Amino acid sequence: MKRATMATLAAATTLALPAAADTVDIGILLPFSGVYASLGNEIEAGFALGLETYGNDLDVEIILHREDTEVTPATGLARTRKLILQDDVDAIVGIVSSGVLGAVRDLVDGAGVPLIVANAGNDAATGEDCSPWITRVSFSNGQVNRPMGRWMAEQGIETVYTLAPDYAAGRQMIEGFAGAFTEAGGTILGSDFTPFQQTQDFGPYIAQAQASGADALFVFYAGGEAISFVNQYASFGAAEDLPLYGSGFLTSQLYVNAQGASAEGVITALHYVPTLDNPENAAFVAAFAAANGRLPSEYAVQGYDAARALTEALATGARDRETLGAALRQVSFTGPRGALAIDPATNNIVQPIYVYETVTGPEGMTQEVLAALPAEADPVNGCVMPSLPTN
Amino acid sequence: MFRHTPLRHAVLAILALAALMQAFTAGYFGLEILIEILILCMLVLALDLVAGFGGMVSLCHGALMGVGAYAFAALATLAGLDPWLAALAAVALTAAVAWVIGAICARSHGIYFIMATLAFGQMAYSYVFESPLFGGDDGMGGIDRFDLTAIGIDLNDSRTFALFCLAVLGAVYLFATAILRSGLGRSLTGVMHNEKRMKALGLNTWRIKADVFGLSGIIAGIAGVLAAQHIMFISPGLLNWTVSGEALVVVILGGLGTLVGPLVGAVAFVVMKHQLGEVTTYWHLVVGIVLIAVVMSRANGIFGWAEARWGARLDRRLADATRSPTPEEVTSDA
Amino acid sequence: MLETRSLTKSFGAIHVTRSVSLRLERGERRVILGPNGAGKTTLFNLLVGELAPDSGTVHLAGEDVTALPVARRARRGLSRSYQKNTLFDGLTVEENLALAAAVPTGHATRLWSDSLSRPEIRETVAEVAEQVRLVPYLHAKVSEVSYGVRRQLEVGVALATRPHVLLMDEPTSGVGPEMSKGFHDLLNDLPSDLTLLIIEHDMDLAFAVADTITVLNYGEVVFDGLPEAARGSKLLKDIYLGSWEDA
Amino acid sequence: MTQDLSFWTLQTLNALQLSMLLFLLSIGLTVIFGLMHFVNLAHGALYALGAYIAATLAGTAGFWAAILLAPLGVALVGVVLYGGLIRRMRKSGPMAQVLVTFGLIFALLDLTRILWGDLALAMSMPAVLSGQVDLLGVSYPAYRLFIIVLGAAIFAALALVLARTQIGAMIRAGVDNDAMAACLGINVERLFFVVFCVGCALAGLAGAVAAPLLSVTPGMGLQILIPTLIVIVIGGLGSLKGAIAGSLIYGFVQTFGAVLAPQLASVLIYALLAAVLVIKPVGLFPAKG
Repeated sequence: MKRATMATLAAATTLALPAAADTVDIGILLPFSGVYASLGNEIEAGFALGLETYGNDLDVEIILHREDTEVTPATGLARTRKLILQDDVDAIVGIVSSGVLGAVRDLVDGAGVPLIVANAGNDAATGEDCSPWITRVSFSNGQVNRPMGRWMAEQGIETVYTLAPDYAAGRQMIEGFAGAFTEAGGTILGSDFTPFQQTQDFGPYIAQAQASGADALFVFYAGGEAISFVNQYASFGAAEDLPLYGSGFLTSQLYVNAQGASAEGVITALHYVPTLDNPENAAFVAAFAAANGRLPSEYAVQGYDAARALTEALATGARDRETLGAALRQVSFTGPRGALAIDPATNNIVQPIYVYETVTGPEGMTQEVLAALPAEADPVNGCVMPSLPTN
Repeated sequence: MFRHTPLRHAVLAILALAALMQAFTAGYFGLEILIEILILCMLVLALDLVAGFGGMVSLCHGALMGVGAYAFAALATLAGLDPWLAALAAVALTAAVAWVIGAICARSHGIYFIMATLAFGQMAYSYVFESPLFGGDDGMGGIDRFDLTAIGIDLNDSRTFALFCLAVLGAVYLFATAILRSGLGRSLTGVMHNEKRMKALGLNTWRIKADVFGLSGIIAGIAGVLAAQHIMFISPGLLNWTVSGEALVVVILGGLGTLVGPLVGAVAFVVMKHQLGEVTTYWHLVVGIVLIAVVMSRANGIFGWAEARWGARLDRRLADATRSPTPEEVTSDA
Repeated sequence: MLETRSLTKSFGAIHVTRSVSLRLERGERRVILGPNGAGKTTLFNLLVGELAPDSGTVHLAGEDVTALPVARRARRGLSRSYQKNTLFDGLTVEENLALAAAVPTGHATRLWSDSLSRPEIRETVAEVAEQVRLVPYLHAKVSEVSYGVRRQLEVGVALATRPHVLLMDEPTSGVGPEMSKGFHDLLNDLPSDLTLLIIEHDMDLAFAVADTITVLNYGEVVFDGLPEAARGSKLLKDIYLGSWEDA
Repeated sequence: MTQDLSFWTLQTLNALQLSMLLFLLSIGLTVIFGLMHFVNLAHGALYALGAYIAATLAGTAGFWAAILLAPLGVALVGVVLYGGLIRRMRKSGPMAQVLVTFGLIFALLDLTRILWGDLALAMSMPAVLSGQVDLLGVSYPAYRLFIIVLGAAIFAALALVLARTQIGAMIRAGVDNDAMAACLGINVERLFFVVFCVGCALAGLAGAVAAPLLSVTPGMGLQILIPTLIVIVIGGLGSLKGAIAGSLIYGFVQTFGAVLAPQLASVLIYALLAAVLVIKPVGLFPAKG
């Protein structure tokens, strides 16, 4: 058992920099096994590229401690404790699932360790459960879907049927969309929540949605479920009567190649697609493709921007938990996603949302951006943000 | 029938010593691993009790542990009950649930029994996963450990909590041996060997099975309460059938129906998992191959193999000796 | 003590037991004879409740027990041994007897007492071991003792519950003549108030121990009476020996 | 909600489609069990393997070649497994067999991850099956109809083989009483081998036809295992009748449960399983009483 601990220490990789004056210990908390392994790998690839791009000019040595959260909140919490208590990290980056985020929230808040959330979109984390130590550079579940509700209503869509997996994120995504859509005058004709990770056949639900007579179908699915859903939807030939809209994770760059022609014409909204036309994105896509042999997804850009946020904070001279925590809340920069800033009221990112259609391009499926919806801060959602103890 | 041989005593002594040494010397993460092992030990003792001595191969013991954990968390944090009272109620509830499952499944045998227990376990899993009251798939946090500060013990310290778990495991082990040495436990072994004859002798065999399943539920419930207190957070994954499947692997890896073997298996499994996990994310592959190798070797797990190889010789030697066995002697012999 | 009224059982179109009515008095020792397939073991299964009859009733000590499950009948003092050894194979001879002896005492279901070390159970085990000549083998595992010893244990386990009625299904099946003789002595040593119903193929043994004889053929009682009457009966010779020679 | 006749027709077809997919998987598992008393928990992993092989081949060799070759590839894996593991485990207890196949699940799961990565794959369906067919007043995906027809055809073929051919009679004899079958001069070992390989091939076929419908992920084998086990336990082990009955029950309960009682959808099937086992502890149509 002693050897286990030593192996852990040996696994901590060092980004060696010549004549580094200071060191900071950064914990990487991502799923590297289990159903979210591909997301963990994608975020890590983006993070590594971000450090490489922005971390070299810093006069600081960054020591990474990599921990696998698997998919279980309990494991995630145990690994976080290890990072804080044993490895004594100065900040933590990562977290894919909202469950893990919910589990570690009290710990990082109590211990005063800055946490850069690189995926988990749980609304409460930057709402009623917000913490000055938790900064989210990815998205919130409501944030990516609210603008889509208004946009769809503006397109003249009056009635919508919704589908999503039956778990917290699924319900929040639909809530965010449905709230904005009904506010803009639309009507939700029906909502189904499918048993999460147990549903492989969406046929019954698609038939149910078709029978409702709605103008459009709005869904949230991710991972394997996204591929299954889009393929099955296409095979029912419902596109004419019941066009498919969704949260952009549905047709993420990660899955469009597997979905192939089935994804043609699906319109979704997200905070990032690799076809965004700006110089930062062009540089990022080129560098990522060169390093990994594939186009980056929204997960990759979240990792990339997490590294960017970290290096921006380090550049201000922050070196420990207190100073990093304070600095992270104030970062703002223009990246592949456009101009980004952290909302001081919630510590959530403020970013534009892009509506895009998946179309057939010269080399497989690609994304055509239909609209860039302006950035807006999330409602405070009961967040009472205390100031950091050192301030 | 269950009995303690010198080899079993020796292995128990070595395990207890190793756990104590680890508890006093390990760093933070070493202690975490130790606590994980100790709680897994309780779960596999519960499983070995029914599977190894009653032939009831259960795929719902993970779920039973989860019931204990959730009941404790809900009673202590949602209902605001005193933690000790909540723990007592949670263990009682787990035992009751286990008794009912045991009573219903007792008529099924073999793969049908396995599937019936799986069905009940997955029902509990699905229920918790979709229940907003218990936090759904996000789980529940804010669980406190027992407050023993009145007698100068702070369980929020990892080392103290590890020692506390070790003490509880010791008590659980004694409880398990007490069950096996009782009339009930003896009859259970009879039922496993020949249920038809036990019936013909006048025994209500389903009742025996249900009672022991319920008692096993007490142990699973205790493991659940401690698991909830250890992480201070619980999520539905705890109830998933894969937890039960892993516990079964541990029991087999260690040695079914030996009580000591599953403890050895728990140590081997957790250490292997963490060691391999550092090197590769494909550690399941290695575990799978080890499992196949162990079963193909026809030995009854690691401990069963050791017992077959050294047990008789060692028992003879130690029986000859007038002194009581010391751990050094055993290691040198092995 | 044990009585059946018009007990009938069929498997599909085959009638295995046809309207069998028997009546055993307390302490009576009755041997059931009949060729293979005459329905003897099926009758036992009906008596102890391992099978449910299509019609007819079983009475134990004057009470109708037809609806009771196996275990409930056993607890009322009905015990049986099997033609094919039905023992606890991984355990020792002593443990086999103790498991059985514990049942009527109630210790078999108790959590806070060890059935193996209770003095009254140890006493029963010692007595039964004496009765069925198992004393030298007490600490051996079932798998380690000879077939003949296992046959003795088969009866011993049935006896250890201290039954009022004991059904023995071919206790000497598969053992040599020497051991058959031993069984004779063993049966003679059993308490005289124990009601015995024995399926037996060994004619000499059967006539030596029987107070009364019942002959079954094709599931029907074809003879019911004293051994003397049976011995000379042509009927018995015809069906029993006839089929014996056929086989 | 407008639930007219066409809606019910559509959902019935959906239920049938799910049933047939499960039937392809469960028939192999149940006959292997009936004949060899062997619970092959790795059956789901073989299904995943079939899907991966098909998805890989479809890109280069086309859909039909993939559908044909994937079962053969999985059968080949079955041959290796039979020679290396299963044959040696024949005499071991059921517990040991369950665990060896449990170990296989672990190993095969990670092997697919190593070979094909964590990212989900997909397989496109052939043009002829990618449209919809008008049937009984509803427009239904042709590919789903293809699965229903394929499942029904395989059911009919197996029923015919079991009822009419010599090997079918041998299998029935073996399921009934393998010792007796051996006495009758049937080469039981060879029979086991053939049945095991056919069972593996059917699992591979199920994976291959499922690939265009679902996404191909490392976890798909584990995901389908529990439904398959539920099917054969509800139906009763060892019989064709049990496999088809169990599949239909599962398919209809799952499909209509999802539509009519969505809150109960995930608990319903487990409750049904528990209920069946309480009433009939050996399933509805076990091969032996």
